[in-house]
Amino acid sequence: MTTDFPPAAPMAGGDARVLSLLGVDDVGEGTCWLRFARPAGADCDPGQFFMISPVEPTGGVFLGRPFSIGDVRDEQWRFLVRALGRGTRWLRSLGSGAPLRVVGPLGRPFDLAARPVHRLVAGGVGLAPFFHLARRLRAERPGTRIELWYGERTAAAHTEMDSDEAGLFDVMERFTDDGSRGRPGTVVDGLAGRLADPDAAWYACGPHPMLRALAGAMAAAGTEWARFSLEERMACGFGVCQACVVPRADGPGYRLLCMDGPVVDPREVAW
Amino acid sequence: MTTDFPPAAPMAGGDARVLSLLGVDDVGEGTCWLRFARPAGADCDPGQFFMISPVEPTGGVFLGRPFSIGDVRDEQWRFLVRALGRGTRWLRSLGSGAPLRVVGPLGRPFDLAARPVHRLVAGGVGLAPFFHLARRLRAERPGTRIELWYGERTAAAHTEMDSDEAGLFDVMERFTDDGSRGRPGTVVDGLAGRLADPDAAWYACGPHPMLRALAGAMAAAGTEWARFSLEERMACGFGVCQACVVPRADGPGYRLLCMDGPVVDPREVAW
Amino acid sequence: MSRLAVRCGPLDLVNPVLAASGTFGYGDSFQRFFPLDALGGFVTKTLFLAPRHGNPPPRIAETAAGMLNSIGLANIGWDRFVAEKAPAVNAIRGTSRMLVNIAGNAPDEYHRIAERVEADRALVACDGIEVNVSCPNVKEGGTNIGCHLGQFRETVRGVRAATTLPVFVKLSPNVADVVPFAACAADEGADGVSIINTLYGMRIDVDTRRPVLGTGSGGLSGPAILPVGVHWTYRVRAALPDLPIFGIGGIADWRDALEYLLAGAQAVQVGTAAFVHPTAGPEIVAGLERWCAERDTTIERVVGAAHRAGELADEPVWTG
Amino acid sequence: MSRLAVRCGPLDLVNPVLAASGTFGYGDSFQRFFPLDALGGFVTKTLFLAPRHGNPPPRIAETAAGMLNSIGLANIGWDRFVAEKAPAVNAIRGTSRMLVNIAGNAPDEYHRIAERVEADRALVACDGIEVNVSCPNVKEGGTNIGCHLGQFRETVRGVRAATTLPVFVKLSPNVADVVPFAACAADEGADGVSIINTLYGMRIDVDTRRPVLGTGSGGLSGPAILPVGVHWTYRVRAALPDLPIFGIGGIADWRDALEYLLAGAQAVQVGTAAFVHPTAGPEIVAGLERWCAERDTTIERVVGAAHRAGELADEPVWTG
Ligand SMILES: Cc1cc2nc3c(=O)[nH]c(=O)nc-3n(C[C@H](O)[C@H](O)[C@H](O)COP(=O)(O)OP(=O)(O)OC[C@H]3O[C@@H](n4cnc5c(N)ncnc54)[C@H](O)[C@@H]3O)c2cc1C
Ligand SMILES: Cc1cc2nc3c(=O)[nH]c(=O)nc-3n(C[C@H](O)[C@H](O)[C@H](O)COP(=O)(O)OP(=O)(O)OC[C@H]3O[C@@H](n4cnc5c(N)ncnc54)[C@H](O)[C@@H]3O)c2cc1C
Ligand SMILES: Cc1cc2nc3c(=O)[nH]c(=O)nc-3n(C[C@H](O)[C@H](O)[C@H](O)COP(=O)(O)O)c2cc1C
Ligand SMILES: Cc1cc2nc3c(=O)[nH]c(=O)nc-3n(C[C@H](O)[C@H](O)[C@H](O)COP(=O)(O)O)c2cc1C
Ligand code: FES
Ligand code: FES
Repeated sequence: MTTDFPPAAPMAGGDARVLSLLGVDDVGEGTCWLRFARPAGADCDPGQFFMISPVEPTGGVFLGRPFSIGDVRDEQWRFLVRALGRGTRWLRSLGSGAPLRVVGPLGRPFDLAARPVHRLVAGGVGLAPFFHLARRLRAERPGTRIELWYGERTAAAHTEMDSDEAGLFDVMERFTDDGSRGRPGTVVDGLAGRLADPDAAWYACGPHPMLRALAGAMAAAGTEWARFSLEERMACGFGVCQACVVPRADGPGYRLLCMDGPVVDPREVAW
Repeated sequence: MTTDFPPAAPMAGGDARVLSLLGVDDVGEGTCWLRFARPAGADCDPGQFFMISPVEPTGGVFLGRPFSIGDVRDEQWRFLVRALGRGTRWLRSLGSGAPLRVVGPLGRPFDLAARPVHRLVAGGVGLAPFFHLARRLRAERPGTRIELWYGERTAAAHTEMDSDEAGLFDVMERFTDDGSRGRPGTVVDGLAGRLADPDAAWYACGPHPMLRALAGAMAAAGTEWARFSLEERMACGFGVCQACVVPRADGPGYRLLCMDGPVVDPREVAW
Repeated sequence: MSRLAVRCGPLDLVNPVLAASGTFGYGDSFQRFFPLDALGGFVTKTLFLAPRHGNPPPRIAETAAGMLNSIGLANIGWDRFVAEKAPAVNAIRGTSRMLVNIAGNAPDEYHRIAERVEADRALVACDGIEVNVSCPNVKEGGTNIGCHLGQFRETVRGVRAATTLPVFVKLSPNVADVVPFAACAADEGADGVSIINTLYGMRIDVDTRRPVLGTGSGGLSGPAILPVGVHWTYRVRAALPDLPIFGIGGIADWRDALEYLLAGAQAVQVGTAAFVHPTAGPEIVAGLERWCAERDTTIERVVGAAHRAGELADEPVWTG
Repeated sequence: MSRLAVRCGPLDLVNPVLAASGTFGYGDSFQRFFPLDALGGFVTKTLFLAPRHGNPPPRIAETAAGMLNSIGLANIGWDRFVAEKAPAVNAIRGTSRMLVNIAGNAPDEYHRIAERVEADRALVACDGIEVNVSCPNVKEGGTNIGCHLGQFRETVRGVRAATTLPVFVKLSPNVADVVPFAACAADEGADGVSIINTLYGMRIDVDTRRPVLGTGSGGLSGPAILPVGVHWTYRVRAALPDLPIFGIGGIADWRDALEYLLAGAQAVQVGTAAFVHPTAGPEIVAGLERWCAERDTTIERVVGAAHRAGELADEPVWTG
């Protein structure tokens, strides 16, 4: 890698862009919003994701990191990022103006159920896609009820929302494993008994163990309509590297999460 | 390389430090001053150098770059850096606050001649070490005349000096290859006829072809007292990697420029 | 862009930049980023006769300026490629050359798929075959065919016999010396070689205390390996000046590509870089065009130039 | 720091971090940065019987997260080492172990310098020998001894016969499989192996159109090669669980070191990282100490842990 500094602007590349950060806003323990100006004419749907990487390998960060579109607001693309490892810590450490490669939108978005109640179930930073999803539901499913069921390990980890964000949800149930904020226990526990509700459509995003548990509970309860946003390691995000495989429910083999997902019907996956 | 961001502060490491940039000031085509606060109690002599590198490999820049101490002023260490390749372009692109590894002072400094006239001969960014050298000469060789003979390719490349810097030199002769500023031709041409001057001590720094030509002219003229600051690729800067070799005048083999130099008597080197 | 036009053995390319196997799908995945004919050509994901599911995840790990992969040559198999991919790709590829990359579980499987490629030429408008020999020989206890000269020769010979299409053999760097493998490929009538495939590597997750990849080890690629690919390209060019070479490994910008061309490659393939930077290939083409124009030269004239001022490949390498 | 104390074959080390050969001089160069006994030990620059001037410059080139070197094993020779370096180093090394790294132009030269090391034990308080086999055999047309099993065996056998000091053999990654070389070293009575030395590599200057290094090719080191070293460390540990290993290659921080320990190395050596970050070694020691303390564990318990939950080295490697 011997590109000049500052990096040469990329040629017209469809969905491959170099964008400079507008800002990084902390909103809870290790979690922040990464904000970019929305490129003219560029759109994306709730549940789609972007690959974000340094313009050149930097401090051991080379590959893109996949992030769901978190919110589209004030003509900005916003990504809710939790700093866990090398790359996310690095992203959180950046200042406004920093150039980043932003490739996308990628993947299959949430489809919107024609049901009166939309239950958005978030574990940890799995909260990310639900702001953009809630806005879209408000616009395309007027008069329906949008509920956010949101769990974190502990109070400090809860993402703080401004009034606009909080106002997207008709109901907001917060949970913490340690009971330090909202109801004690996991979101999945909290939902026990409700999963058969014929009026409800379910949208879930969170750590794999939580989604596995929820998928099991839903199978048992016979839940009809559910969509989960899953995670797997990705090198490209657009179907060429074959990294992002999840075992398929029908027979052997895998699905490519970046193409057949990240949003899937939990019944498509062998958990 | 998987160090956390921001990088952990290094343990007490003698001359190995992580310093944050105070500022980068452009002073002519592609040339800038890199400024750092002088670490408490740290000193360095004219002609010594430092290895400056990113805290982690960044955009293809991994190894340290050697830079002479340019000036010590206002409690700052200042390095005059010309952006030529990957690393120097990267350094010039940095903003104040950027953390950098700064290892040094390293190498053998200029010794100060006991002569009435000190002629400092600079080609291009070879000008760098002469500000600190001139200050030292003023302090330790009061009453002597300090002349700067400074050549560049063209006018735009000339480093602009503030009054304090310009005031360090009793005489300043500027040259340009294309005659666009000062006298036309190279410094070495301009010095023709003067090299035998028994009152003068010579200090030279610049590109290898210039120094080779000057060494040749000095040998012919029988110049008695001269010191050159040379360049060679360096990985460590303190004598362990064996990269920085220059052929020795006495017999076969090499000298390590980072230990036996960078300041040498031109007669020590096989040109 | 005739400054960039170059012949790589029997292939004439509008420019010397191709997309590498396994990083470009089957040719129909980059439409959203640029038109196919922005590149001189592309190499398909390795195809076996039968489809392969590949290895259990995780299949990738990040490394300093590189990555590991243990995809396991997951592919849709020859028949589905012919039925589902070839028609569309034939239609959109324009001037860009398509190489079909093939492999098998043992030399005879290579021969059989090569026969199919030959037989299906009317259906798949491919310009040549690239043979991925970096595969364990399942019938021989998993010795890597690309690291074993005997099995390598047998594999190349059979492929050569099976088709009149241009055949390029993609060499593994996981050997003591790549040159004998290149020489063997040439002996067996290959039209050229591709240098290099991935290096063996492993990362370990210090939290789980297990290898990151589901299979333990994988293949190292990306900028980290560029000097290894340039080294072997230079050595093979020095030993076999007339053997066409695709230079591969760590190419991320036009300067990287130029290093391979100067070392003796007629053209290059870009792989990993396109994951993080999908338009890397076309940007390299633009950079080479600019560089050639500024110097009023052509790629043809630049190929192998690093050898001209005196050969440095005859000497043993003293490092340390 | 007894959490960090570890045995590497016959050597007991106060901590598992050593300085690698060629990156630490003769032991007297890092005083300005930290006291010698901050490290578990160090390995000297490779010593030949007679001094060597080394290769013409340029001797280094930068690569992505790494570097190339073609130093050419420049060294002061055994006699000057004994006379000028050993006395000072004996005095300052404290608890840190000193390994003398040796080489020659052919197997018999290795044997002769090993005899000298044995004979001069009273003058040089070294704790063992590391044999750098990655050298061209000048008497055999420059074949690299470390890449040729026959010459490798001859070299190790003679060194083993010449001394009762602990003998570690430093293996080259420029082979199809490192394991047979490790097994050969063990057969011949070596006390352990060091994995890995540098990979072959080249950079070309696109402006001069020539290789950057004066000799053309050199050895690749630094973070770029870490996964290669971890892979071979893991493979050798799996095949030869009782053979002590120094893990080397690309280690820049404590996590990198831990990967090698988990893969099966009893201790690690830090090289290139110390050029840009002279205190890397002591910082790694501090990081490992912290990590062990937080988990109330010891290095001894961590070594090889990546193998425990099931061996992943029996399978052939499917990349791509
Ligand atoms: C479709 C999708 C959408 C996502 N949306 C968000 C989001 O909106 N906000 C958010 O904070 N996180 C999101 N994630 C998870 C996020 O990608 C990981 O947390 C991130 O990649 C971790 O990188 P790291 O450098 O911190 O960890 P490291 O361990 O340093 O990463 C090493 C490698 O592993 C990969 N990796 C590690 N953990 C994960 C993971 N959980 N999923 C995928 N790859 C991983 C990295 O991408 C990188 O390639 C999403 C993941 C996917 C697949
Ligand atoms: C003792 C010493 C003092 C120096 N003082 C100054 C100074 O005060 N101001 C200044 O602008 N420059 C100075 N230089 C030159 C400066 O080190 C190089 O310009 C710089 O290393 C080039 O790095 P790059 O990334 O721009 O070039 P690249 O070509 O990207 O560098 C690639 C590698 O080659 C090395 N390299 C390239 N050119 C040189 C060179 N001329 N000398 C040594 N190594 C080189 C780099 O350090 C790096 O390791 C000095 C050099 C030495 C040896
Ligand atoms: C400049 C340089 C000189 C080296 N000299 C030697 C040497 O003399 N003997 C040796 O066995 N290894 C030598 N090595 C190899 C290192 O000891 C080490 O095996 C290799 O660099 C990989 O480790 P690293 O990535 O931490 O540097 C040298 C490496 C470098 C970079
Ligand atoms: C994820 C991935 C998948 C690959 N799949 C294949 C493959 O199917 N067949 C093949 O011959 N090479 C395959 N390769 C190797 C590349 O074609 C290329 O030789 C190698 O990655 C070095 O080039 P690079 O550094 O530009 O990626 C793959 C590489 C990667 C990273
Ligand atoms: S991430 Fe590359 S195929 Fe899905
Ligand atoms: S720069 Fe390493 S020895 Fe001089």
